[in-house]
Amino acid sequence: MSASAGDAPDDFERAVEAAVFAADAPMSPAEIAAYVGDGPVGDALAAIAQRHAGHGIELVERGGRWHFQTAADLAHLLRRERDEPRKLTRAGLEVLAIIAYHEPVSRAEIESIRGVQTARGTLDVLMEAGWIRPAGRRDVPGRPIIYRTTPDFLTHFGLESRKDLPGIDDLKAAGLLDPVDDALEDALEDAIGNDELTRAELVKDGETE
Amino acid sequence: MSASAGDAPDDFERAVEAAVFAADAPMSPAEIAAYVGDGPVGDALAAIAQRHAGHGIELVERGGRWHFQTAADLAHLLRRERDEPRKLTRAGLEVLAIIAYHEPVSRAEIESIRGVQTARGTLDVLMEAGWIRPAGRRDVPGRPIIYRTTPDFLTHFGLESRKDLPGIDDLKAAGLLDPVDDALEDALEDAIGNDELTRAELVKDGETE
Amino acid sequence: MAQGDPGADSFELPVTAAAPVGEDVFTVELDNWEGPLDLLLTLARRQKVDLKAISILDLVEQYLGFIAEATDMKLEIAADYLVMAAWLAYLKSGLLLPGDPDLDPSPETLALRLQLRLQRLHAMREAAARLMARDRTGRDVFVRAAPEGLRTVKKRQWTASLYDLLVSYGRVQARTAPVTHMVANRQVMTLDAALERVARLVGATIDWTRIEAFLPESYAGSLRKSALASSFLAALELARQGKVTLRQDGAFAPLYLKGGSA
Repeated sequence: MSASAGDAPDDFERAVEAAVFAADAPMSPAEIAAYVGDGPVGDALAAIAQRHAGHGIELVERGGRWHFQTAADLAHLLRRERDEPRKLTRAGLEVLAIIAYHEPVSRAEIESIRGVQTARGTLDVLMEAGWIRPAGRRDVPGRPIIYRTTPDFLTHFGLESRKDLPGIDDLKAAGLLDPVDDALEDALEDAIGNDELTRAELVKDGETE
Repeated sequence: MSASAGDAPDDFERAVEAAVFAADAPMSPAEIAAYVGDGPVGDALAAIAQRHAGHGIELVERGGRWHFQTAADLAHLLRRERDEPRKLTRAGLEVLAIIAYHEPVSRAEIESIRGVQTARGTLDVLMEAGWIRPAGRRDVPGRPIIYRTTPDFLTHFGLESRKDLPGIDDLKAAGLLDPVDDALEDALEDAIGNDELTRAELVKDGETE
Repeated sequence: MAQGDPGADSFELPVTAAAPVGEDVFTVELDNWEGPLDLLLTLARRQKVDLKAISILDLVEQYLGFIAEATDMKLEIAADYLVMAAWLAYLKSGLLLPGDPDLDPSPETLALRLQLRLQRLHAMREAAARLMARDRTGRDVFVRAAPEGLRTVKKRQWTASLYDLLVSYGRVQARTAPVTHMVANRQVMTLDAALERVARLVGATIDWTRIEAFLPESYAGSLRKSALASSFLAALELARQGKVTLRQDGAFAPLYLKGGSA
């Protein structure tokens, strides 16, 4: 870590800053090193990020790749009506969320959550946006293709990694990312010997309305 | 001018920085103000330029418009050269050999030794490879450029000096002349009474690239 | 929109069948729902309780009512909505009638399963909404619109070996050096010698004799070929002079000589 911020900038740090700044896509430390040569790229990135922190431009990491962007709190000044980011249909939104929170996930698994067939176009739109990609096949009968999110997905939504997906820890803790069958088994075990209660709960006549 | 650089950045300055950064073309102070609202745009620009001075990114003014760019002295980083090995063509090898054995030598002399015309590109390739260089002009009518090999030529081919090049007799002893010799005689025998064919065969050699 | 439930409906949904306002206004738009589960979830959320505390029975009632009304309107209803309706009707009867302990899975299990599925779909829908509310690139945060860009330039690196170079020079030399044909020093039988020999021997022969018989016995290999060629020319010359007669029965057939003119 650079000892003294604000002093004479070191040449390697300058080079890293210039390379990331000039690039037209986020860059991994390895990609940066291909331009600036070997050196402590990670330290330089940390020092640069620290120097820019709190200013109008920020150096951020998204899925292991770094890029500069404007500070989020300035959105109101910069928002431009004309270039609205891609608007997704409700189906598109759900499928994207299901893939992001469950990845890797097959089409059948997506459909089991949504309870409806996924139109061919829905996955296409997400792939065209560069947010999901096919990631091999599941080793089960039929060998269905499975899908994952891409680094561009993390970049677009400002996530450092999938761990930053909003609420993912809570959803995991609540078992809401587990398959229904698993959850059903757990629930039935909990309810064993208390059949009446379960029944009562389920039949309860919406009086909370 | 902002009094204290490096302190808590002021919001107006942050906004100016973000606006200039995100713009797709250099912006005048008036255009910047259209985004960030009225305020001391000039002062903010000066403060931002000063803060970035000496780092990898620079805020520069060009004809009254401002934009960020990569520090000029780091421009070389934006291009990464990757070596792509290419084998010299047969014509290239022949011309190089003639220059090496006969230097300094003009293009007309090369052609008279090779017996075929030498494409312009062949000499260019050899110069690009750094193996030959123009070495003045021959003091004859037309004053043709004459060529020599370079020290890089010696290095690449592992020669101490041109004297290390084997002589014609050595080549013959090593069998480097004979196989070709036989092949040529066979060709001549086949083509006896058909001078045109022989001629065509000879010219085709090498320059067909 | 949402006249039947002013202000209370926090969902972005149009009027639903559950809130009929009058025959003219009442619309059922099944296209608004992405399948039965979606519709069920919407109905469940109208109960405004935690999905864990939802009354499945109530939900089933609503769904069946919705489908019944849509059917009354003679709307086309997708098959999967009807399949779900049938399944829910079965579930409803199972829940209301005294439990049949042999039924597997039990209606309670089926209901629980439906509840869990609704929870999951709901969770994903919430997650999507939170995802979309993040600081998104191009809407809330911006990258450089016109970066210089980084380029990889391929630099040609020419290679050649010394061997290639020397072979090439040899090739050039061989091709362009004046072609001097060096005839190796080898033994031949001259025409004069052949003339003398054939003339001498043919005088002594009366019968047709093959030309090979006139060659010196000791000659072999290329010398023999040379002798044959010379002797042939000598025979032609002697025939011209009338001293020898030649006979050949066909092309490439043996050549016979006999002394004297024909």
